[in-house]
Amino acid sequence: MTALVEVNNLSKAFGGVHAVEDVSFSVDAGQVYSVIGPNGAGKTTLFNLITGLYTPTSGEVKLNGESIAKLQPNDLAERGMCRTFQQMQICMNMTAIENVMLGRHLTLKSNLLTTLFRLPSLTRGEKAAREKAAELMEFVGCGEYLDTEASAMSYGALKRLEIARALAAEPKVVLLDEPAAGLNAVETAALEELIRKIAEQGITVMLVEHDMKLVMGISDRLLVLNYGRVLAEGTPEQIRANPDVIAAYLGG
Amino acid sequence: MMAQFSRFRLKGLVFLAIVVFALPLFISNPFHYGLATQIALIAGAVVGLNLLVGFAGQISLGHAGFFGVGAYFSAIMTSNYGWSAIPALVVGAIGVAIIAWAVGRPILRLKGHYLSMATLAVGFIIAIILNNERELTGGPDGMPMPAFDVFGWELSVFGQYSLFGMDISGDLAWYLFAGVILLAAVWLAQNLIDSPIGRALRSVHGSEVAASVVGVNTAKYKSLVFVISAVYASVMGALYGHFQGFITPSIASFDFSILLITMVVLGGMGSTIGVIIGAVVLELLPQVLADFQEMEMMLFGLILMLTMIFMPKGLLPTAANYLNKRRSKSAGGDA
Amino acid sequence: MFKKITRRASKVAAIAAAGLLAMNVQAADPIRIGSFLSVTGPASFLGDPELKTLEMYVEKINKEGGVLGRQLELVHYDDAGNASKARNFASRLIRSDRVDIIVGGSTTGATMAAAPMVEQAGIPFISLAGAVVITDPVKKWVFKTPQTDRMAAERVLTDMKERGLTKVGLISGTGGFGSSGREQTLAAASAMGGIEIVADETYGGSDTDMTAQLTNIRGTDGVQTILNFGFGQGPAIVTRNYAQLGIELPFYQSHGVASDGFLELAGNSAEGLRLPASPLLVPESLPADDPQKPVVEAYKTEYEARWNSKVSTFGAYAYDGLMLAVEAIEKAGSTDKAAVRDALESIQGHVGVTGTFNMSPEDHNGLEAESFRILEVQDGGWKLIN
Amino acid sequence: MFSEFLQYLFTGITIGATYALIALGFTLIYNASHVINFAQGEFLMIGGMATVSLTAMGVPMLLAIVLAVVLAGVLGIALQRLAIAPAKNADVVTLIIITIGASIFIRGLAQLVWGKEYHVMPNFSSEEPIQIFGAVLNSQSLWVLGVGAVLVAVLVYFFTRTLTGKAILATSMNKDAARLVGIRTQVVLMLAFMVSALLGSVAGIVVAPITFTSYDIGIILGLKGFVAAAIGGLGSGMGAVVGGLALGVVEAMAAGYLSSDYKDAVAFSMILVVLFFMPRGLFGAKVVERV
Repeated sequence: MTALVEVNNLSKAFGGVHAVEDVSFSVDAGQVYSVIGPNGAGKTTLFNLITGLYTPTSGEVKLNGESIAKLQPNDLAERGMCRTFQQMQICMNMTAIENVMLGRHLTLKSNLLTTLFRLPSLTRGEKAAREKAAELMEFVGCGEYLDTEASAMSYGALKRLEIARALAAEPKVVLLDEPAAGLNAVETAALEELIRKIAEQGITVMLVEHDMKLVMGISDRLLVLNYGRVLAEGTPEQIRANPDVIAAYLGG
Repeated sequence: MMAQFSRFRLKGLVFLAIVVFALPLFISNPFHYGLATQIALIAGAVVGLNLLVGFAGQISLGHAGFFGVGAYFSAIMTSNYGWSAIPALVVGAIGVAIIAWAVGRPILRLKGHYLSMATLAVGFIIAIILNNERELTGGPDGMPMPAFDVFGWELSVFGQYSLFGMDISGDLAWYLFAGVILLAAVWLAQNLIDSPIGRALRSVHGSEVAASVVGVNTAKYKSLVFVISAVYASVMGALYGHFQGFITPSIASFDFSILLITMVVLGGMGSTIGVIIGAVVLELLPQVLADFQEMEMMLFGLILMLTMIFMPKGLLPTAANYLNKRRSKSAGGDA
Repeated sequence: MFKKITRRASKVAAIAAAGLLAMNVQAADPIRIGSFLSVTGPASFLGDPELKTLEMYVEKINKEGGVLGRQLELVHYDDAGNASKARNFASRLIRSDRVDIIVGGSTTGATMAAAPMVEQAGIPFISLAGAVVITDPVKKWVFKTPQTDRMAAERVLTDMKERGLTKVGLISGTGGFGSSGREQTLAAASAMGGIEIVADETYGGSDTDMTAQLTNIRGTDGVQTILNFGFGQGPAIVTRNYAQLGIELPFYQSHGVASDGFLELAGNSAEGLRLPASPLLVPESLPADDPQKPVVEAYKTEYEARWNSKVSTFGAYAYDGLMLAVEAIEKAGSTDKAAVRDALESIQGHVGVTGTFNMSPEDHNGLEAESFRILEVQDGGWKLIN
Repeated sequence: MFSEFLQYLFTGITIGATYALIALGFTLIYNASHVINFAQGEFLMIGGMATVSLTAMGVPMLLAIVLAVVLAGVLGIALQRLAIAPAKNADVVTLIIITIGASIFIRGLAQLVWGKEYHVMPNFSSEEPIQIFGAVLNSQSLWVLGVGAVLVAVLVYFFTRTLTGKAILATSMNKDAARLVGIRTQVVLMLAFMVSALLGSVAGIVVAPITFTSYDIGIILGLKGFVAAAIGGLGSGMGAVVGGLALGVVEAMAAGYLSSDYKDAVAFSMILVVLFFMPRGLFGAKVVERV
């Protein structure tokens, strides 16, 4: 089985500072793969590199064997990669369901003429998209908010909404950047359940997360970053037993 | 029933249609028809600009340039080359679309105020050309423009027409025509907003990053909406010219560009009916302030400034917000 | 001050309330004179003295018993130099205010934008703008008081020829006045023959330096004299740059700067330049038997006493416009629009500040190029040359 | 030939220096608040008009200049406190419209108070122009250039050597971070508006003897200043200076060598050319997005 996501010798420098340096790993399809590490370890930068928001200084990222390091985020979405953000990126000028329907963008073929005159093909597509979006909102657990303005929703609900939007694009791999940040214990438990359900559908999940209990519970493999470099890689058991990791977390 | 209507997608359009067609019951003065016609046509351009500013969050400081090109192209082709009004209007709009695309495409890849700078420059260059090409445009003194014609039938403010057996004056006929054009402009804009393309546009404003990670090619949508809004301006400009019967480069001026975007912001960015209210207010205000003579400019500036400070979201959204709050308060009281 | 504002505000509120309702105020008593002028904006130096003149003479005429025993009422709007606004206000004057005659239109653009409306409504309209296109070809209802820019160009070129200057460097503003003047100068030169425009430069209305254009003209082969056609502060800057560059050629300006304000701006640099102008600037140099002398002197004294500011040629256009309107109404014996128009068209020998008007069906301006006097700036003041 | 070139160059540099000062004002406010302050030109007008009217009232020239600059500074602070600060949560476009409203208001007020006439201000020193290789240079041009250079030097010192200057810089880079380290960002914003008003008014005063001054002179000069800032890369001080000078020189050269009809069009085309080839202007910084 080939790796779905493959990262080879990836580096990124801002000015003279190396945020990510010589990082390599690979993620197999269907895995839950987590990236952990202390604050400033370069986790979010790594995600930004993988999803095309940053251009790497050197190294490459492959998705399904194809090099994607130079592609724009929207090109990656077309290839089946989608993500959420540590600082949520919700369109506050839209309703909740519209945000999720935005995720259906690639599956909705529309041209200007059908749009301007609102021809039947468009309304059909819209109806289907709305149903799918509602279904996904139910799935992530914010089904009661359908036509609520995004700006009127709670933090926790918005976090779920963002996941629903990412799923709406029908990705092969979804990258979640600190999904549990700011959630309470009950919400975190629900999130763990949700991530499991996503993985069960065969979607590969990559995770940046601080909540160790959550990460250790659901991850198939983990990558530990420290100062932009790989400190360790392996299964939760291997990581737990790794002396470098213990030193970094406890002594560092 | 009421609740159903308030959720209806095109409630704004219905409301607008009622206003447009009821207005003749209250006015009979041809001057007021003239004013209303003018407002309707400018409002049409503003509805188009709102797609760019209100929904996609991009600022154009040169939209009057497109309005001017539309008007002048139609004027030149109809009066100097004997074209009919509709082909002139269509070809003009295509020309404007090409200009907008050529300017917008490279610029819209960037973020921030770059589009506003580029549009400012384009607007000025257009105004300078209109001003200098005396042979074609009559220069700063302007040029006359023939009545609007469709297959040999002419629509002139000075004419007399009969509609469904009723005799109507040219002023009223033009008003009704402009009203229908505005309704069409609003309908098309609403359809655009309420679609995958519209969501993509709004997401560019809401969160460009979010838009791109779900696959929206933001640059493409930004150029698309820029072109559409420019075409709106061009078409409305051509009609405005036909209505006025005489145009000068002031319709392509920076001042007018500023006025257009002010209408959008004052009325309420992102609210189609709101920006029309913005157009109505800013066109009527000078008529009201005209009596203040020397103080007109100062008062206009003051009113504009205060409105924007105290209602930063614009007139309509602020009013709607206020009403909603009151409604929910009274609802809360009931419960 | 504050009281005035509240009073005005309540007035406006009342107007706004009446707003969209038909305002069929039938003016039984006063004769309503409508006007739209560029009182603010780039052409305010035209509209401002024009409005002041209209206001003070309407007042004066009313004090003296009015016209046909009726009082005059001035209905005025400021078009700020914007043609679209001018058209709107013309429409408002005709259809809403129902004025009897319009005296106004500071700029050619404003006048031309209003003209179709005026023609259609059939209301006498006396424009205060300069371009020849306003009355050539003749429009039934449109008249004008200033000499045409064509006449100014001819007058200047004739004076040049008399001085043996035949190679002219032209510089003009890109505004309506300058660009129409430029066109008329080129046309006049080719029509007159024996005089040649060898350089042709322009500047924008709000440019702050014209050295580059003047340097170009100076560098043109054989150029013998320079003419600047423009108005506003631009010509004053041209004049100063001219002096700074030390250009020695005889220098001409157009009637667009015929005001004392220009001399203040241009200062010493204006010394020796010539321009065509109304005798208003030099009333005392007019010979005693000149029929214009008493009219010019009276207007100048009255205006300067009332407004405490220097009189300008442009205000005089409004004076002539108003007086022509009054004469026509008196001649017609009523405010019947067609009768007033006919009377206006038949006015002969009306001595105004700008010149003596002889209207006819072929000539809705009624002035000769000779009504322009050539003035020269000497010792910081205007001097009548001929 | 050479003297002509030199003449165009002198003309261009003089007016370009004025553009540069206005552009610096735009840059300062843009950096501190991301607002394009369309009232920038009015500071320039206030400087010139207040000086003229104060001298006409018999105030000595030097005192009149100081008072005019102070007046502009107060106006700058008032603009920030009364118009920008209360609308702090508004969209950037809304803030821009507020500055447009403010500029119309200030202009209308100036027209009421000072009238609509153009006014002359005498040269600071000799009225005699200076001859250099057959080209002439207005002595006032030297004042414009000299004062411009001094102001730029003072600004550089202010931003690199003083605590207040560094605070403004820090705020412009990251408002939240600045607040965390104890910078009072509202005060900093106020300062930015004040300094930019001072710059504008000084530019208006030194250039008035060349251009005359009137209540509406700020419109076009303000706009040209914005164009200069855009060419230089909005937000870059260096860019503002270079953009201003480049714009002035290109205008003069275009009027001299190409077509005086289209010299402004050439100037505006510069924006397009620069944006096409150098997307962030000549000196604009690359912005790293934070997500």
